[in-house]
Amino acid sequence: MKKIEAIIRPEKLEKVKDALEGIGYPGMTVTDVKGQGKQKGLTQQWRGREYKIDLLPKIKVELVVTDDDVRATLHAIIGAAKIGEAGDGKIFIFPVENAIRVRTGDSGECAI
Amino acid sequence: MKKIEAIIRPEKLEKVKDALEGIGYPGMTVTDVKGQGKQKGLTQQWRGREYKIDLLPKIKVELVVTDDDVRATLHAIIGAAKIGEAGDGKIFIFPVENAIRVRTGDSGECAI
Amino acid sequence: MKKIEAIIRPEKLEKVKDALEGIGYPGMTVTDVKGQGKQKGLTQQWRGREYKIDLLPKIKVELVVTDDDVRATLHAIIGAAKIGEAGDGKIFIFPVENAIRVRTGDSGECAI
Amino acid sequence: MDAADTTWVLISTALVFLMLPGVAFLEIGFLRSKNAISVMMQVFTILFVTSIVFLLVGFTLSFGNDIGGIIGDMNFIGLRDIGSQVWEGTTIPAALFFIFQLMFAAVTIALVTGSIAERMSYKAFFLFVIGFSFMYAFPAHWVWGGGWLHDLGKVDFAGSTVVHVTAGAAALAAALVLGRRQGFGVDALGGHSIPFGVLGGFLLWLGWFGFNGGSALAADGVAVNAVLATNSAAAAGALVITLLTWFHLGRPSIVMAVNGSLSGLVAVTAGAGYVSPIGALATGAIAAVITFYAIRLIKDRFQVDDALDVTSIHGLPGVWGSLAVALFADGRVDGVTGLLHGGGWQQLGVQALGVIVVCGFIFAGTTIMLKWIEGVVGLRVSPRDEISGLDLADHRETAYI
Amino acid sequence: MDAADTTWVLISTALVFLMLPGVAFLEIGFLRSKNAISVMMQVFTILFVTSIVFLLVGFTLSFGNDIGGIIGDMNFIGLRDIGSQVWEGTTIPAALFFIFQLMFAAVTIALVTGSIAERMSYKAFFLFVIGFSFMYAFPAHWVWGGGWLHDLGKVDFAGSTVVHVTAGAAALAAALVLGRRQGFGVDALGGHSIPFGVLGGFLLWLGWFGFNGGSALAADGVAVNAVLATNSAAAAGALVITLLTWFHLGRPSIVMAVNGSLSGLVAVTAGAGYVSPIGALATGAIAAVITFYAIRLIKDRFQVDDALDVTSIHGLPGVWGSLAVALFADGRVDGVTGLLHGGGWQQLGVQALGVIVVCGFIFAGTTIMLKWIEGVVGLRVSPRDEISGLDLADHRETAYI
Amino acid sequence: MDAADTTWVLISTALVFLMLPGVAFLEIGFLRSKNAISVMMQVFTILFVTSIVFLLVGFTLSFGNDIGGIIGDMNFIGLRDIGSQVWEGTTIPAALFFIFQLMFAAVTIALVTGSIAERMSYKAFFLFVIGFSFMYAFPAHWVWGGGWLHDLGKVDFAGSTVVHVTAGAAALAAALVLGRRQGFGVDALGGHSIPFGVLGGFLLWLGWFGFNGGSALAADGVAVNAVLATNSAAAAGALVITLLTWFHLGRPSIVMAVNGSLSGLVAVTAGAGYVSPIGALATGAIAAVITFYAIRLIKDRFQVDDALDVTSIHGLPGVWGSLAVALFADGRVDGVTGLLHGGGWQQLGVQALGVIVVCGFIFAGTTIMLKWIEGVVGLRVSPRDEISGLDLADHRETAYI
Ligand SMILES: Nc1ncnc2c1ncn2[C@@H]1O[C@H](COP(=O)(O)OP(=O)(O)O)[C@@H](O)[C@H]1O
Ligand SMILES: Nc1ncnc2c1ncn2[C@@H]1O[C@H](COP(=O)(O)OP(=O)(O)O)[C@@H](O)[C@H]1O
Ligand SMILES: Nc1ncnc2c1ncn2[C@@H]1O[C@H](COP(=O)(O)OP(=O)(O)O)[C@@H](O)[C@H]1O
Repeated sequence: MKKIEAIIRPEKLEKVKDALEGIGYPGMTVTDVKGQGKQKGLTQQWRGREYKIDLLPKIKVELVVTDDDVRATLHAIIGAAKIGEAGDGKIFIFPVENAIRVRTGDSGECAI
Repeated sequence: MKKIEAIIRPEKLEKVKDALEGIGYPGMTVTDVKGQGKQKGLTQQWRGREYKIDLLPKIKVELVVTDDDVRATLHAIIGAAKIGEAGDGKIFIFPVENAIRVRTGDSGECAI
Repeated sequence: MKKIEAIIRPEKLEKVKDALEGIGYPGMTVTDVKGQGKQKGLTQQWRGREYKIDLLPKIKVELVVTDDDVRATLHAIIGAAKIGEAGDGKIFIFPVENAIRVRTGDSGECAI
Repeated sequence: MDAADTTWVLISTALVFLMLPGVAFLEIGFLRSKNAISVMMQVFTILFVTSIVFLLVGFTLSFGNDIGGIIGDMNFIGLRDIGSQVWEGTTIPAALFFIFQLMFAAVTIALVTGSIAERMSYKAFFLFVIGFSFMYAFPAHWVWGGGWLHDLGKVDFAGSTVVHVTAGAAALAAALVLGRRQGFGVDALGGHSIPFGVLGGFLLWLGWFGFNGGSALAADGVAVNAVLATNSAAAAGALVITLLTWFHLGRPSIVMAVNGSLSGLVAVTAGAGYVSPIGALATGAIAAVITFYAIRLIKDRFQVDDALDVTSIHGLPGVWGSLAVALFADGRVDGVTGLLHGGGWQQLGVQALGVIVVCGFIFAGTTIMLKWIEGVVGLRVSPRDEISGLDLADHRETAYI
Repeated sequence: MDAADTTWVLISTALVFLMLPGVAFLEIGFLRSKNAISVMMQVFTILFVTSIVFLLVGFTLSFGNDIGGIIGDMNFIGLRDIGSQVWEGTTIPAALFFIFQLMFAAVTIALVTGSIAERMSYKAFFLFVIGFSFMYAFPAHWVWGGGWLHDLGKVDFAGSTVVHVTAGAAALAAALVLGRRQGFGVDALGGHSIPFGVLGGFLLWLGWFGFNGGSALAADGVAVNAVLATNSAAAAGALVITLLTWFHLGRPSIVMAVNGSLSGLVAVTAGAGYVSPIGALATGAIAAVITFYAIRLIKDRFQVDDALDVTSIHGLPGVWGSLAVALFADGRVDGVTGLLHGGGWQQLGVQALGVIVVCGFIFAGTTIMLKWIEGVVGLRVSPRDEISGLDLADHRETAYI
Repeated sequence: MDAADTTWVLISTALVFLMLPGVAFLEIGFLRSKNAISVMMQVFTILFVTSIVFLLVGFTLSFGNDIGGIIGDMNFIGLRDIGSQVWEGTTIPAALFFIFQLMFAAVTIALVTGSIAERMSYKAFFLFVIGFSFMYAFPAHWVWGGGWLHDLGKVDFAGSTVVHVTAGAAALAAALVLGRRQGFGVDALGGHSIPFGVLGGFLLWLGWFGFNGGSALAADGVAVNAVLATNSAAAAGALVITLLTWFHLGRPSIVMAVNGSLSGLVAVTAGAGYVSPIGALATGAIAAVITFYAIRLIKDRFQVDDALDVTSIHGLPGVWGSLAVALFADGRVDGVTGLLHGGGWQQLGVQALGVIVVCGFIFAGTTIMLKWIEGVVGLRVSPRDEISGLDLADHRETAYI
């Protein structure tokens, strides 16, 4: 099992969700985060002066999938989240040692 | 060391926290997240029409424990978080390479 | 590649961010979290009675770096986040299997 | 008809109207976000249901021709023939007297929502509002509509008894019948937006200028005296409770300061037109002491889950205020003179009698009504719905995204 | 000059002023947080631009000496010579009549923002406000300034036609010219803070007491009648839409309850001074039915993205109210008598004519003006800016941190 | 006693009261959430402390019999004997004059909180409020209570000098004595809820109708003129600062628009009753220019941490407004005639003298008082507490959950 952690643009969440559901992975956990990187920050104003915001709103989508499903998942996410400009986001893949479904106590791949 | 990441129902946080403290693991980090999976979404209304909410409020509890403590921790969380219906949540276990306590610079198991 | 996950005091975010940018790691993802541990909780009042808050506001900074960069990163974070009292926070290091840049589809170290 | 008096009562009506959002925001701010829609909908429902019920029958029950000292007749049903008359004993149109009184009825019921919040189903609540609109007509008639308490000489300038003892007694009865919220006594069940609560507090203080000042039904010295007394008592209540909180809990609290101001406002309501500013300060100060300790007693000792302490903030200060007028009135209006200014014990007795009877009547009436509603549609949402919040369960809406 | 009447209209002005934050908070609450600054800035801009434009020329266009029934002359340009006069036909200073009317102009434009929200650029909006300040002078003059509709006998107590049909027609035209927001019909595009929306709703209901009550321009029985009718219609609207929502969607909704109250308020505006409380209840109840189904029709069937349903909540109830006065007026004021009280069809015809002409004029005028603005500075922000929100794009500010 | 005048001043009092939540919400919205409780508690404390202190001694110091042009005597201590009298030179009850003036005292102190926010301990603040209640009596007496400035012929319709120069001078002194907040000049230290700030802005604009309009102390043409001038100056201020912001920063800003409206309101306060609408527009427009550049000068150049720019928004426009009345007054009231309407330089001299003396007195008095408080209980919370926020440190409450 792997955990796929995708940092995406907030406005792309709906599309990413649809893409993942489309290929049969409805299970996911979503977090509001802020991020910075290559994308340049925002200029804002406050009481007559300008200042810079580096950390921009992003959304983190986490889903745990079997090893076999990693490819398809990545494909779906990239397809839905990309607009081709700095700030599109990253996907990280982590090893998972085990998963447990609280309701049943099942563990391993059948828990996800 | 392992990281235990539990996605639970928001209303169970208090009980899970108590259970973990009860067995001696007060250290944890908690995040407000939203999740979807087997649990069916909510119907809401807006200006006279219905629409569906898939992503439901959940809470993510993260704690890093030694390998030996994993079992006890899982047990405590499951015991406190389960009501036996879809949406009870998942627990994921990840490998941790190292942990460092910022205050002291200690690393390894003594840092957690 | 490793993921560095640092739980820090909210008021230290600016300094940590500056320290990381200073050594050339502008890419990071930041989440508002709550945490408990050795630091003792807060006493608050509500309608004439006192009660305790265990979970304190913290900030989680996540960044994925190459194996070679781990040391420098840790050093920078600890330097910026430490005040020497309980509650300074933890840093956890996790293995990363892969990273992908959504914009380009690049994967591996060149994606971060 | 006097145009200036009419203007003053019109604007007082608007100020009392402001007490409804005042109550709504005080409550949602000091309750959990998952029930914010529910509470706002309760207050809004009170506004629109009472506006209709009081128009159709409530007003005539309260202020129609007296039937045996108990209730009014159907003389003004649907405000029939009220159109262009001047209301007897005043210089304002009867229709204006109606709107002003309507706002009092609405505020009274709205206060009760602070006790029943976060667990009563909307269906049950809807029936409760209709029923309570009728029940309110009794104390209103007894004291203000020419009923038996009025005949005995009971004074209640703007309703420490009619409004606040009524609300407090109903709140206590409802808290007992409904039972405690899940988590009561364990979690703080604290508010989610103190600024909204404080906004409500400011609106209530402001609205009370119309509540008490407008009760003079004329733009005269009595109205001015009432506004001055109102402000003074609120200030004294807030100051005293702030000091008590500072002393007992180590830090002054905005939530308690707002509660203290409300306590002072409630208490001075009976005597606003009759007392000096100094009398008002004393009334408010003592009210705050009562409120501070009553909250602890009722919630901690008696374990009654009166969510926003309506009994302690409205009921008991209402009782105190109803008696206080018989101490501090200095004879400036209608010859009402309190003990401290040479008046007799007689007035105090009548005031006490009024409080006891209204209290008992409302407590019993509310209990019976709620038991009946429980039988018909149930009172509480399911425990699961209580956990996810009444907003989702009863309205399928969420307060914030 | 009468001091009491002056006081009443002064305070009515203050109440109508409250409708501006009312609109602002209703809207930001019921829209997405990323456009909250934008909407507040739109309403605030209306306040400060209209205050100046109406002072300089808008007022004299509306209320200057009549030119051919169409528009006023430049008699009062910059409020020249208006200083110490009493306004003709009233007992209040001309300067006060001006401020009161200014607030009406501002509210009318503010209502339109509910339709165009979340996509129009501030630059375009700024031009639109100036243009609309002029356009508003036409219906205002025709009905209230001694123009041709007034001469035909059209009645419109406080502006179901002049304010709400105008706002509704402009809202519809603007929604059509601007086009739909991204996500329309797919996402809910729901509000981010229902409490702010409800706060706005309470302020609007309250402000309407001044809007309708103050339109009597005197503190008399007509003013009182108007306030009573206003409250009754609002209550009926809220009740009826609550029941409809409960029936059709399974749960009562605070958002719809607020919309229903607004619908009732809009409809009773034409007849507030002329109808009995019972007539007001009927007016409000029917308005709410219209609003409930109109929202579905316009958004679902016609796919018009009138963001906050200004057409359904102001426009159509405004039409209904303009006609309803010709049904329910009972002759209590100025001899205006509706069909149900023995009046003739004549009045209904005049009312309908007024509605049709105002509707057509404003719809066409708004369309042309927006097309012109589109040519000059463009109308909408870029699609990317629409996604990140107008607050960032047009103001470089964010509503919350 | 005149009932209409009484009604108008009563309602003006209510409107001025609204300025307190106005200040509170303006401030919490434009400051950080961790200090929201603290700021609300400061404003609420001002309300309840001033209500008592001004009643007991502040009023008689301000308006008691003049002692040497400097201060009032103890004639009205505790409002003794004020009960049923009409206030001399007016047609309203003395008790009403008291409440109205009380609100002015409270607002003046409340304005200062914008400067000292986010660092002063509640203990120190509490002492400061009591002290300042006394200090305020001096300028109030000099200008309005028959003191030496009044005798010199200084005019200040509703307090550009007495209220706003006082508040501004105190704000500057306090900012200097307290020192800067941590992060000043580095972080934006921006607001956390612009909607709350804008709500405050609307309430202040509205409240100012009572502030200036009520200062006529009668429901007459002067009151109407004052309301009209108030609205016009606010609009001009908002428009001008919006254009300046647009020009200098590339985008118009709601925060600055609100600040601009306040600047205009402050400036027109001295002349509201004396100037034409056009004079008011000019007064407001120039005030906004002053405010825009003063904010930059004081914060960026002088590095003074006047958190919400009280010096730039109240102090300097207060100075300008106090002088502007000597330019724009057109003789419509009391023969006050400005330079542009043929008046002499004499008036301008007196106005300037008043500003300078009040400024100096308050600046010195505030500095000394704060130094003394620093010695007794300390002024600032600890640096750690400042970081975690005053809400937790001083009140053990949090604004939101
Ligand atoms: N090294 C990193 N570690 C963790 N998160 C990162 C890292 N680099 C970028 N991110 C996250 O990905 C988001 C997008 O990255 P950015 O570099 O701006 O764009 P792109 O990936 O298109 O080049 C950032 O806002 C941040 O949340
Ligand atoms: N594959 C997954 N990856 C990550 N999180 C998941 C996954 N599946 C479920 N979750 C999280 O667990 C929560 C509960 O899952 P759900 O399937 O609804 O119930 P249950 O685990 O009881 O069958 C979800 O809301 C989501 O936050
Ligand atoms: N075992 C753990 N697993 C995950 N997070 C932890 C753990 N222990 C502590 N934390 C996080 O680190 C924060 C600081 O830890 P704490 O023990 O209070 O201070 P310190 O690390 O200085 O001893 C906590 O608030 C929590 O968010």
